[in-house]
Amino acid sequence: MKKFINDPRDVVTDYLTGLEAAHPGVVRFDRDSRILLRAQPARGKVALVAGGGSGCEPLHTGFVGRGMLDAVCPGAIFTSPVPRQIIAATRAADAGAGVVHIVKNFTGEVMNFGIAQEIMAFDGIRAETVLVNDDVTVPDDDDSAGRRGLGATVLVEKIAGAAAERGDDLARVVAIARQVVARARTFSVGLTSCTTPERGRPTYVMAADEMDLGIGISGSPGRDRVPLAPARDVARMLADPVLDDLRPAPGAQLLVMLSGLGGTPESELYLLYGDVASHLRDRGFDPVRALVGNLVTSLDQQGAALTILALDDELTALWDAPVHTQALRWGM
Amino acid sequence: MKKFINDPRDVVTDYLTGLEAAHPGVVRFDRDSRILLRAQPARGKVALVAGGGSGCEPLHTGFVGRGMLDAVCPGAIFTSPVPRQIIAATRAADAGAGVVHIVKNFTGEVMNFGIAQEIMAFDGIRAETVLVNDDVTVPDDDDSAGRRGLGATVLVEKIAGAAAERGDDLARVVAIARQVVARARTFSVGLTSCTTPERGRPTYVMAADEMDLGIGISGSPGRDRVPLAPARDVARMLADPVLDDLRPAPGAQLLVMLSGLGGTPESELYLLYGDVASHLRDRGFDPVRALVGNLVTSLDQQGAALTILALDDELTALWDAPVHTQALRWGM
Amino acid sequence: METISTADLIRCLAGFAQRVADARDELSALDAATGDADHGANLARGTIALAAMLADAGGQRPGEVLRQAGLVMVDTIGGSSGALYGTVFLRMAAAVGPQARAIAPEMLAQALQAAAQGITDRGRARPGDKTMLDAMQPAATAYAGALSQGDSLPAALRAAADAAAQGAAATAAMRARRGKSSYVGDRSIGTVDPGAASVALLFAAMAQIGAPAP
Amino acid sequence: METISTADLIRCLAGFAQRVADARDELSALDAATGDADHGANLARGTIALAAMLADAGGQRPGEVLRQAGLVMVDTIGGSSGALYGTVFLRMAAAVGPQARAIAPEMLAQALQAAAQGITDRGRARPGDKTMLDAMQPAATAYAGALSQGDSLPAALRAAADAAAQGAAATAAMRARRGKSSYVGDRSIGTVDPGAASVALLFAAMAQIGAPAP
Ligand SMILES: Nc1ncnc2c1ncn2[C@@H]1O[C@H](COP(=O)(O)OP(=O)(O)O)[C@@H](O)[C@H]1O
Ligand SMILES: Nc1ncnc2c1ncn2[C@@H]1O[C@H](COP(=O)(O)OP(=O)(O)O)[C@@H](O)[C@H]1O
Ligand SMILES: [Mg+2]
Ligand SMILES: [Mg+2]
Ligand SMILES: [Mg+2]
Ligand SMILES: [Mg+2]
Repeated sequence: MKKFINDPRDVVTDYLTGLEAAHPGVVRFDRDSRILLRAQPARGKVALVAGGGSGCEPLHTGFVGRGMLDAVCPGAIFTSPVPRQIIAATRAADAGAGVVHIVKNFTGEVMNFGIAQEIMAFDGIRAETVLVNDDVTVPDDDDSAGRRGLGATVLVEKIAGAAAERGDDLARVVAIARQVVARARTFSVGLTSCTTPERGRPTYVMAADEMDLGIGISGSPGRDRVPLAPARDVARMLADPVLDDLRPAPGAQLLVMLSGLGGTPESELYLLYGDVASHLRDRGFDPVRALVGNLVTSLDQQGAALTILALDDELTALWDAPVHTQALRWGM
Repeated sequence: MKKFINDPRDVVTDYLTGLEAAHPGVVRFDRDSRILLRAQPARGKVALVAGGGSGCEPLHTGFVGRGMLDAVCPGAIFTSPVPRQIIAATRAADAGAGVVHIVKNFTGEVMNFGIAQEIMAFDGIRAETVLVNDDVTVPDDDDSAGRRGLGATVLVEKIAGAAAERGDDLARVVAIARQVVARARTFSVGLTSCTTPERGRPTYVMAADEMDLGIGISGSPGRDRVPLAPARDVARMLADPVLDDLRPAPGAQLLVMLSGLGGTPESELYLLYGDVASHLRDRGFDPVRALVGNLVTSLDQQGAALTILALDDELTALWDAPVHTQALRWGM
Repeated sequence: METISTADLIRCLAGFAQRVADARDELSALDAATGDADHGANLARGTIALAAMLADAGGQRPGEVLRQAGLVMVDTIGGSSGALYGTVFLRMAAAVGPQARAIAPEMLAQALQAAAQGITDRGRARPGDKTMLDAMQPAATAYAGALSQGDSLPAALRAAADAAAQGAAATAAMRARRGKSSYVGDRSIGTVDPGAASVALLFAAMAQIGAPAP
Repeated sequence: METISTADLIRCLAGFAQRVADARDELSALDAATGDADHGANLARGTIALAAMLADAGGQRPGEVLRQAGLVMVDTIGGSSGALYGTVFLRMAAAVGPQARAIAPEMLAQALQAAAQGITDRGRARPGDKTMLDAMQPAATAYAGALSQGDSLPAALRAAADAAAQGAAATAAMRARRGKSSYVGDRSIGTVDPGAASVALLFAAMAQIGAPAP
């Protein structure tokens, strides 16, 4: 295993220490509670809290700051946080105007946020849950744990974050967040397995001429193993399931996020984005906003995830609103 | 080889096509000349032109835009551009206030920029050359091609770019750029070899418990192959040669750039940054600005490069000045 | 042995912790086949904390030990198994109650059934979904069945352990419908569910408390 | 054969292009040992363009063919070798001049020496620095020496080719002091310099034009 780490048990804490050291004006790391907060807590606005297994950085820790999240509770690698962290993050973020929990639809994350909310209910603290489930890999029936929350999480955090920042009330922030969920879908392809610090070797083995369709985060294998294909074909394999499920109106304006999984260089992502954008245009859509980079990752896995959001004017304006976090920054 | 590409011969063009598609408001790709320009050409300011082998993205293509570069001429993978491209980029960038060529001290880059300048001299076009040579791997004597231009290139492009943007004249922009070169040093460590699209397999083989000290860009092997070490030790191995060569004043304010080589996830870079920052503090320096991410890369290579710039007030102000490129953006 | 004392319970939980430590890599390897390769590490994080907690638990009643075990699991594991193992122990604690000085055999039958129900409540798992439940439910049922046949407590615990082991083994043939394995569809068929495997370790540790000391 | 005609030159350059195409992976593999693994790809980009250019070159004088060859190399290769091979051909073109209808043996001696000098001028390489020069200079010297001994043009070209091949082979023992290989210090010792190897191919192709057609 070739990683810049010290003790595998300390990777999350060591990462957060470095993040705070690099961006002291943006984030503060509360080591005792293992939560990450804005360096300057916001006042009087709806608070946004998220958290999930670590190893998916910059999700969520890279999105703490003005215009996005207020607090994040990162779990162990690929393991959702424990209720104690969720409670600490919620308490720290609460600025008196209500708290939104942005929860990715993974069994562990849903259950731990659920337990935390049950515990907090004793103290009269309430948080609204926005469940993100944008992965089109899984049919939306009861034969699985349900659609995973993937790339749409970033869009929810950014757009709901902008709504909260401009002063929208709790109900409105929640409604906007749910609208993003309703209008966004994701599909992913993996080229390699990731290597967790704990195990020190790839989680699974894949031949040199194979790729996995329908992976998620946390380095689980995908639903279908298929032959490796040129970028042009991968672009179609990613875009078609998303479009066919989302069914945007003809000519719809789209926000297109193409995220690497951590080990794919940005230059390859941009190359792939070019093929995605041209395929979207061929299918009659208008990709008016693009976000390309390693945004929702699985450690060092190679691969890419395509998330598409059908925009409207309000969502576009909230997307364009200023943001200042480690991983997303514009307008300030 | 697992990459998002189509034909290996088209990777550079396909990447630039995608970059333009994702950021039409920032860059324009002139396909015929294979140069990348600002979407809105600047007027009446000193123009900054750079170019080198491709495969090091976001260097330089990700740094085209307001506050940084005006034009970039990207060569084939790891191959400096040809004079024809350099000339096209120079002509396109020239806004009447003079042109600066930012040249990394690689034999090919120096020679091709040199030939381009000889040719342009016939037409009365002159460009000032700023040679970047920050790599402390190589002794600064005549027994090698001289110190390579590495991470300091980003700092030169940002800081000289800000000087040009605020209206400094050619001599002043060049002087500031040279000051950055004089005050910056880089040292790098590689964990793996990269794989070029052309060859389709790793350039060299390295054991699982080895790392390479003193690598550059373009995937050449390093100067010393040593045992893999924990991040804490790697931080020292990177920082000490840089500090010992740069010799900043005690207590000096430093800009610290920790760049991944393309295949290293950002979370590992932040972890390593934490150890670098604490070592710098232990040695009595003050890391007041940090830039962490994959900035000067070698395709999918895993590893990191540490660049340190000894700041002064003017350099800090120019660093903080607004910038809007694909890869660096703040203040706008 | 006719009831389970605090000392028995502590020995049982310590034995579970030991078994998890030994099987850690194996459990993660099972998880690697269809999930995210962390079940061993997750559970070990919990059982290491559990073992530390047990050091001070000697003076408490069994229900309190179970409650604290549940809280430790919830507080240290995270992921699905943190919530689910936490629920298992908290539900058992509730069934045993704070007052009991020892766990009677019938009380344990109720506690095990409550634990299985807890998994269903929390995770909406049904039998056959390839989860912890597929070891837990057969174990609870076998235990209750053995008791009603007049078996001794140690014999009933052995029956439970056997049923848990068989239940875990049977998950290999199942297609996952809950948890991370459910995302890979038919590719989930062929390996044992890691959570079911770890539940089998829990029942093996319980059976050990009824066995003569080695 | 007493001089080199345009047709001879075209055959020579086409032969060089063919040899580069054949050795492409080998040249890149040499570069992989100490450099960036692209010398074969770089040079092939140039010689493919060169071959295309030669198709229309039949009506030109040798100096012009060499000049165009240099421009094609400069325009298509990039990297160190683009500038250096470009310089090699442009300097030879200058030595031959635009007027000559054929290249006389002594003229070629001057052209080869000018080419070697061009490498030194552009790249500040000295003999023994493990570069193209370590094949080019021995070849130029051997060629001139053979002529002054009274050897025929074909014999002198063979001598040059042998010297280039030996010069290239000798670079294996050298420590690089120019180009990318120079960064790896002592680790550059042990493999042949890719640029020197490709120069040996150029001289092999030149020797071929003096040989009887196969
Ligand atoms: N909804 C559920 N109901 C019951 N058991 C579940 C459910 N989801 C997951 N599990 C159990 O949890 C185990 C995985 O635990 P673990 O790997 O520690 O957590 P995670 O899945 O969050 O990585 C599975 O093998 C399965 O037995
Ligand atoms: N300064 C120099 N002088 C002479 N030859 C050089 C010099 N630098 C590089 N070379 C030659 O160029 C060859 C490398 O060419 P190539 O790999 O195509 O370019 P690059 O080094 O830019 O990747 C080396 O093997 C060496 O022979
Ligand atoms: Mg997990
Ligand atoms: Mg090169
Ligand atoms: Mg798991
Ligand atoms: Mg090379």
